Amino acid sequence: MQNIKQDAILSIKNVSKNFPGVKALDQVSIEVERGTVHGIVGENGAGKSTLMKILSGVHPKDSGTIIFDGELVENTTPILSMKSGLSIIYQELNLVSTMTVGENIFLGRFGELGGMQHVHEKAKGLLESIGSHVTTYKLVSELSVSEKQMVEIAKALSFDSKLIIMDEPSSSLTADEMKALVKIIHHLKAQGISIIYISHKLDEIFEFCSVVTIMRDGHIIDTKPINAITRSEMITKMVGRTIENEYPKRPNCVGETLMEVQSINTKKLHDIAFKLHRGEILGLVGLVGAGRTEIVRAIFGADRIKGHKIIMEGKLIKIRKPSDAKKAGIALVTEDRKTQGLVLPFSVENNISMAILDKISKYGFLNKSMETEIAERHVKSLDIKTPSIKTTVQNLSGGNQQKCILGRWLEINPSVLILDEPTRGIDVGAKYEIYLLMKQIVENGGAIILISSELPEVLNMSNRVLTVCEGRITGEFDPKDSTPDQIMSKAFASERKE
Amino acid sequence: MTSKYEFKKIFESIFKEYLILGAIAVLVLVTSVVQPAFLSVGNLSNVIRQFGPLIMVALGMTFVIIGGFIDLSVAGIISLVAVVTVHFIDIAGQGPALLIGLGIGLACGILNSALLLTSGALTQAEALFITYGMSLVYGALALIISGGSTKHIFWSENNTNLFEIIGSGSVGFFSTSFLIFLICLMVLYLLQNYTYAGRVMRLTGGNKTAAELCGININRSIIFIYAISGLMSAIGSIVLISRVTTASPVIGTGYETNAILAVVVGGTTLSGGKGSVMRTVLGTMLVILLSNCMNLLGVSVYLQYVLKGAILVIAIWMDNRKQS
Amino acid sequence: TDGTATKGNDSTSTNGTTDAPVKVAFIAQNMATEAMAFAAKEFEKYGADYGFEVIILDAKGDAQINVQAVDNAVAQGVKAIFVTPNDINAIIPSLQSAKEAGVIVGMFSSDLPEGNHDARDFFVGVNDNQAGEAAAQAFINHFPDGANIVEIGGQAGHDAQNKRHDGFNNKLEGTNIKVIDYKATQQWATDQAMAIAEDMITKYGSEIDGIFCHWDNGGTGVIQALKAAKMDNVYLVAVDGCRAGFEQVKSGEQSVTIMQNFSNMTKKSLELAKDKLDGKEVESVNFIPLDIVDLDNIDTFTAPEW
Amino acid sequence: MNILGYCKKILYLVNKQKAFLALILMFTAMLFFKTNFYTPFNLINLMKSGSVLLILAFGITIVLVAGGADLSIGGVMVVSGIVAIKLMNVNVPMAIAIICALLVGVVVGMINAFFSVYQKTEPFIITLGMGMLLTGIAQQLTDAHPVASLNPEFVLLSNGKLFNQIPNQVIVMFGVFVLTFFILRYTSFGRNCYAIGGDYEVAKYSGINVMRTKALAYVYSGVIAALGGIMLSSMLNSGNSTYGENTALLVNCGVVVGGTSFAGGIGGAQQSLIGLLVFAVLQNSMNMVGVDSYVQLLFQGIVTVGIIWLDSYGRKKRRETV
Ligand SMILES: Nc1ncnc2c1ncn2[C@@H]1O[C@H](COP(=O)(O)OP(=O)(O)OP(=O)(O)O)[C@@H](O)[C@H]1O
Ligand SMILES: Nc1ncnc2c1ncn2[C@@H]1O[C@H](COP(=O)(O)OP(=O)(O)OP(=O)(O)O)[C@@H](O)[C@H]1O
Ligand SMILES: [Mg+2]
Ligand SMILES: [Mg+2]
Repeated sequence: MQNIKQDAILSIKNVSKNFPGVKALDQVSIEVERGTVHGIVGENGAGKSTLMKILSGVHPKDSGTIIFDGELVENTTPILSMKSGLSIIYQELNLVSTMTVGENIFLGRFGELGGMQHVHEKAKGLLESIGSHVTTYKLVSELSVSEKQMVEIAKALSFDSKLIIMDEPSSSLTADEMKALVKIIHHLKAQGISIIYISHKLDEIFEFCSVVTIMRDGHIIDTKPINAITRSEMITKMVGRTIENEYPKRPNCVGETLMEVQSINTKKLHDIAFKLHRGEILGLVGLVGAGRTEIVRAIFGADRIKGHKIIMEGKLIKIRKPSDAKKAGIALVTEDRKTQGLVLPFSVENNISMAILDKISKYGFLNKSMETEIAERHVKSLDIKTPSIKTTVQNLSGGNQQKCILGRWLEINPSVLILDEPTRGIDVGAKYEIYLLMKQIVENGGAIILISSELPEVLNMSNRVLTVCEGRITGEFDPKDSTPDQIMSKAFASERKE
Repeated sequence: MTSKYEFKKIFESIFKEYLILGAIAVLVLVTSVVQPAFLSVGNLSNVIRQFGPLIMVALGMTFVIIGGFIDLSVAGIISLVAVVTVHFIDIAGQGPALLIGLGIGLACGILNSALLLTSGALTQAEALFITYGMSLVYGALALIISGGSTKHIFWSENNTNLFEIIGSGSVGFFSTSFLIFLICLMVLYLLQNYTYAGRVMRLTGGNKTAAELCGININRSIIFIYAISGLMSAIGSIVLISRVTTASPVIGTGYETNAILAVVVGGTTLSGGKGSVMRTVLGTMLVILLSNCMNLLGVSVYLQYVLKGAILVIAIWMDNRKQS
Repeated sequence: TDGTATKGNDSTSTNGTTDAPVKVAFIAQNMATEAMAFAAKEFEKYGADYGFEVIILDAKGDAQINVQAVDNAVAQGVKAIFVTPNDINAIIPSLQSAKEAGVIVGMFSSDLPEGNHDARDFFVGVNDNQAGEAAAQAFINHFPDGANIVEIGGQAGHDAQNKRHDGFNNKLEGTNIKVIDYKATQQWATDQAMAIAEDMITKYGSEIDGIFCHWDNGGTGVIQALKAAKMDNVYLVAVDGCRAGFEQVKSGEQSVTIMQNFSNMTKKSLELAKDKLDGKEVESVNFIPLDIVDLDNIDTFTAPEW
Repeated sequence: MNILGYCKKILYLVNKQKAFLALILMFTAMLFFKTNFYTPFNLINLMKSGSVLLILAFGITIVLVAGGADLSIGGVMVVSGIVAIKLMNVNVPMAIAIICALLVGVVVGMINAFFSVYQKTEPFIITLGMGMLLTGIAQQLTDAHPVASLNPEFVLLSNGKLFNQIPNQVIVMFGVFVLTFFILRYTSFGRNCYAIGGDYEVAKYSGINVMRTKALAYVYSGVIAALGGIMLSSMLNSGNSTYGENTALLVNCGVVVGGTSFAGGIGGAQQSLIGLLVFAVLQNSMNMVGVDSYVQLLFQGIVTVGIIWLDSYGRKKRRETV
């Protein structure tokens, strides 16, 4: 334990972090050497961002020690960590959209600079040093995503950082911008600044990281010098887990075509077309931002789009708004429970009955006993753990909240159930119950579209998998005959053919 | 043993939920000790009559606030309805005049919602200022129609006994205005808790996005919300002019703030989705009782303002603390 | 622009030979009150008789806008302004500058405080103090053996309300008429007057011999409260003499209304302004007598139009 | 090309600034009426008549930018004016009386901040209650009678004229405008307010002391409202509880019409200036043209609704194109 390497800028030891229902980090230890670019890879939800947020002081850690630049870090805050020389470019952009570029770079530090004039001058210098020519007086809300990204990088540089964490900085950069970023990274490295680089684009990892750490499910799987690992090894380590009893036996009852989707085209999506069969679970795999959510929102009529076709049981149907989809027997469980699914101040009962209000009302009056009956039935059959159906849904755990939403949609007897990240933030037990439920639905003749960032989940549950990359469907797999590596290589953005 | 424990728990939860009941109890207790006349039948029926106009407006406002919006135009609607109703007694007779008044209230409410929907102004702040502007418009119309002068109901050549019945008549033990209140409360309670429309209005304030993704028509709900507010303001206005037998073009002044306060003090939160008409009844009761009791206790009218402000601030603050 | 009156009207000639009517302004303290709306109408009606074109400006019940209205009238190049102040102190500085600009300033209905009379040329109106006193006198006359009176005020802080209150109470001082309670309303709102009356009836019951309500339309509410309590022996006095008060007296529901004659006030104001324009000296203080109207003498008065 | 660019930019700004457009329209319309609108005397009056409300507006602009709301300003204005006059009338020197009156604003600002910032109570409703309470205090202090100042110098504070032309209160108003403009634009406190109103969480993570900054905004609004009250009482030479009745909503409405967002993060002193000027010019010009006072009220309502409607509609369109 004594032999902390003198040249380690950051050493993380046995750090753990629990979120309600999720063990996001479990005894994680990493050492980052001075002046290196340290890559971290791992599936969605592996815990990469969480670890970085603990380093920067956004989240407190539950246990473990962190030593940064030779000093023990306790009770840090974002600003303290930045001032101590550790800055971070968050995965979700961390800018005030109503303010200018220059101000965002020096947010909270105007006083130290002596006047707004200096703010813009310095900001301009910083941006130019990374090859960006954004006017510093422009509002952030007027920037493109990649321009915003550059602003974030400039912001990190504006501190005299010894270590810069980049959490998926390249996910939205153009090729030119990416080149500039690579240059910057080399430049920083030359100055002795260390970098933690998180990315799903494995090419980048190989291009300029000297060490790579692979994470999965809150654990560190391995840390290796980059020249000691191959690409396929890396993917295997990222996704390859063999867990027997986490999933029920895959249902096998695929029948004739139930729904056909043709030519969905939006700014983000290109020529999306696929078929869904009766009794089938269709998995959509892709990276964050690949466009999976947009596809299902388009099908469900949640976003207004034109020119697409949806054919249900051979009949062309028009879906302009969610109620049309509901009528056609399509249900959507959204990815963001809190903002798009639940009505937090409502009771469990009222949340469950939301989609069938019109069915349980007669002459405008709600049949409350029927509502209660339905709610109780779902609470029982889905085993929702709640003191009573009158309890405010806010007070339930994530898994039980999710089950309420599932119950809501099961009640309309959907022929197509779309599940967008149905198990996000849910513990293993509850997950299993949800899987059983899915099985039951398809066995009863329904069909499911499953979006999940957990590859094993998709692989174990689906009868067929489509990979989505940058708004296009890039591949179709039978999960029984394909390896995770094959599938992921179609999902990774850097693998696209021009 | 358990029943005792449960009783305590129920009591606690009621008290926590309805902190305001405690405030009302204290107020009633103190006043009736100092001034026994407070508990006289005469005074209680006075309180009920005074309650009349404000409660109507506040009940309507409850729907608006639960729906996640706010309505400052009620003051203007009350004045406009008052003026128009009295104006039409001579022209069309009392029954039609009354219906015209109610229709105007409804129309004003629908116009408000149309402005919000067409401009996509679906935040509370936008609603605040649009309805404020509309309040000026309705108030101005009231002044223009009346020429600025107050008109008394009994100046009319037509029969006005309908208004006399509403204002000062009674059915059995209850005054007519109390019966109107009971009917409105019952209808609105049913509407809020037992109908599709009521649930959807609540959903509008609870989570618009989620409701829309469940295939619910939010726009229709918003129209409905403001229509109720407009209609209830009109009913309040008619109860008010019947009570005082005169319609001044500025008769609605101050009703918007008092109604909002009554709703919020009752425990319906401005963030939407939560609350009930029953709470508003309690909130209005507190607001009305506060001035009744202070008048009886001989508190000077200036100090009344101070105390009223202080009690409201504290009530809202306590409610806020309880929730967080 | 036509180049007239960059600073008041001193640049224009006042020879009065032109046929165009002379522009004057009536500044109402609040056009949303019937008294002011009526007064404004009277000004418009009689203005032409004196060769004036009267523009009406509304202070909307706000002392600040009242001042702005004075400035605005001066900017419009009027020859004379008739002002009803929301706040008699507040209006003084603006009137001074109006006078400096050569505009004739007439106070209407309320006068400036003592010592500031040089900020205006003349005052026409009833004395609200006197209105209060007259109301007190009515009680003194009616109750030689003393009585308990409840006073219900107008808008707290309003000038007329304050003066009526002060005049009433000063006059009663030392008499056997006792004011047992006093409450002012927050606006001149009938329902507020009614609620106060109801509460007072609860509190004092039959102890109440008389009620002084500061305005007739408030009195309407008091009458409703009395009716509901079946108290028909209460002596109700109110101020204004508007149509409501007049008819309430006629029907016996109200005992006395203290009548302000706005038509006469208007005509007098216009007349004084004309005299002043013609260079004549005018009387500084012109009270239009208040009429105490009760059932006995009501037939001697013409019914008011407002 | 360059000129075209400038034209485009101006058009863009005008389109974004509906209130400015309204202002321009009104000024243009007044060219077609034969009135004394365009006389220096009237234009100075125009500024003078709007100045107290403008002063208050600049105060709340900072609160709104920081994502708060302050409806207590009417009450503060009234109480501070009364306090100043009452103190002077018991022979307290004017300077000290004024400082005490300003302290009223500080105290109210701190109370508002306590409730709405530290206790996270809905600012809209809590400051509304505070405003009511303050009106009561004003009545209590004065027995609901106007109090006139006995100190002859006090009147000059507002009514004295620079170069015998421009009333002091207009100068004070411009002073507060410049101060607020400067604070919001060039100080870290001001920029932090924008950050907090724009995104509370991001501001917090950037190390801004969000609570203290927001609290300070409330105090600023309180002090400026108190200053407005002093200028008003000096202008009117009198303090009275009735002065502040509709002030709070009127000023907030003007500020919002000017383009400062009630949701925070957007706006500024210059916008508030325009927003309140819309109403001042509207009233002045309608008086000049001789519009009936009830119809004036109607127009005021229509203009308010119109501008806010257009703004919201513009935002909706922008949302839909994204
Ligand atoms: N604030 C939070 N509250 C609850 N759970 C959280 C929170 N933040 C993250 N999690 C959960 O912690 C786990 C790790 O998430 P994290 O964001 O660290 O993953 P990641 O490796 O960064 O994934 P990605 O590649 O998608 O960015 C996930 O299961 C996530 O749902
Ligand atoms: N919360 C958000 N805020 C801003 N942009 C977002 C957000 N969520 C998604 N996006 C953007 O929208 C686009 C499409 O994302 P979408 O959610 O459809 O992808 P997805 O494949 O479903 O990803 P996920 O794994 O997150 O569900 C992406 O460019 C993404 O950056
Ligand atoms: Mg992440
Ligand atoms: Mg998604």
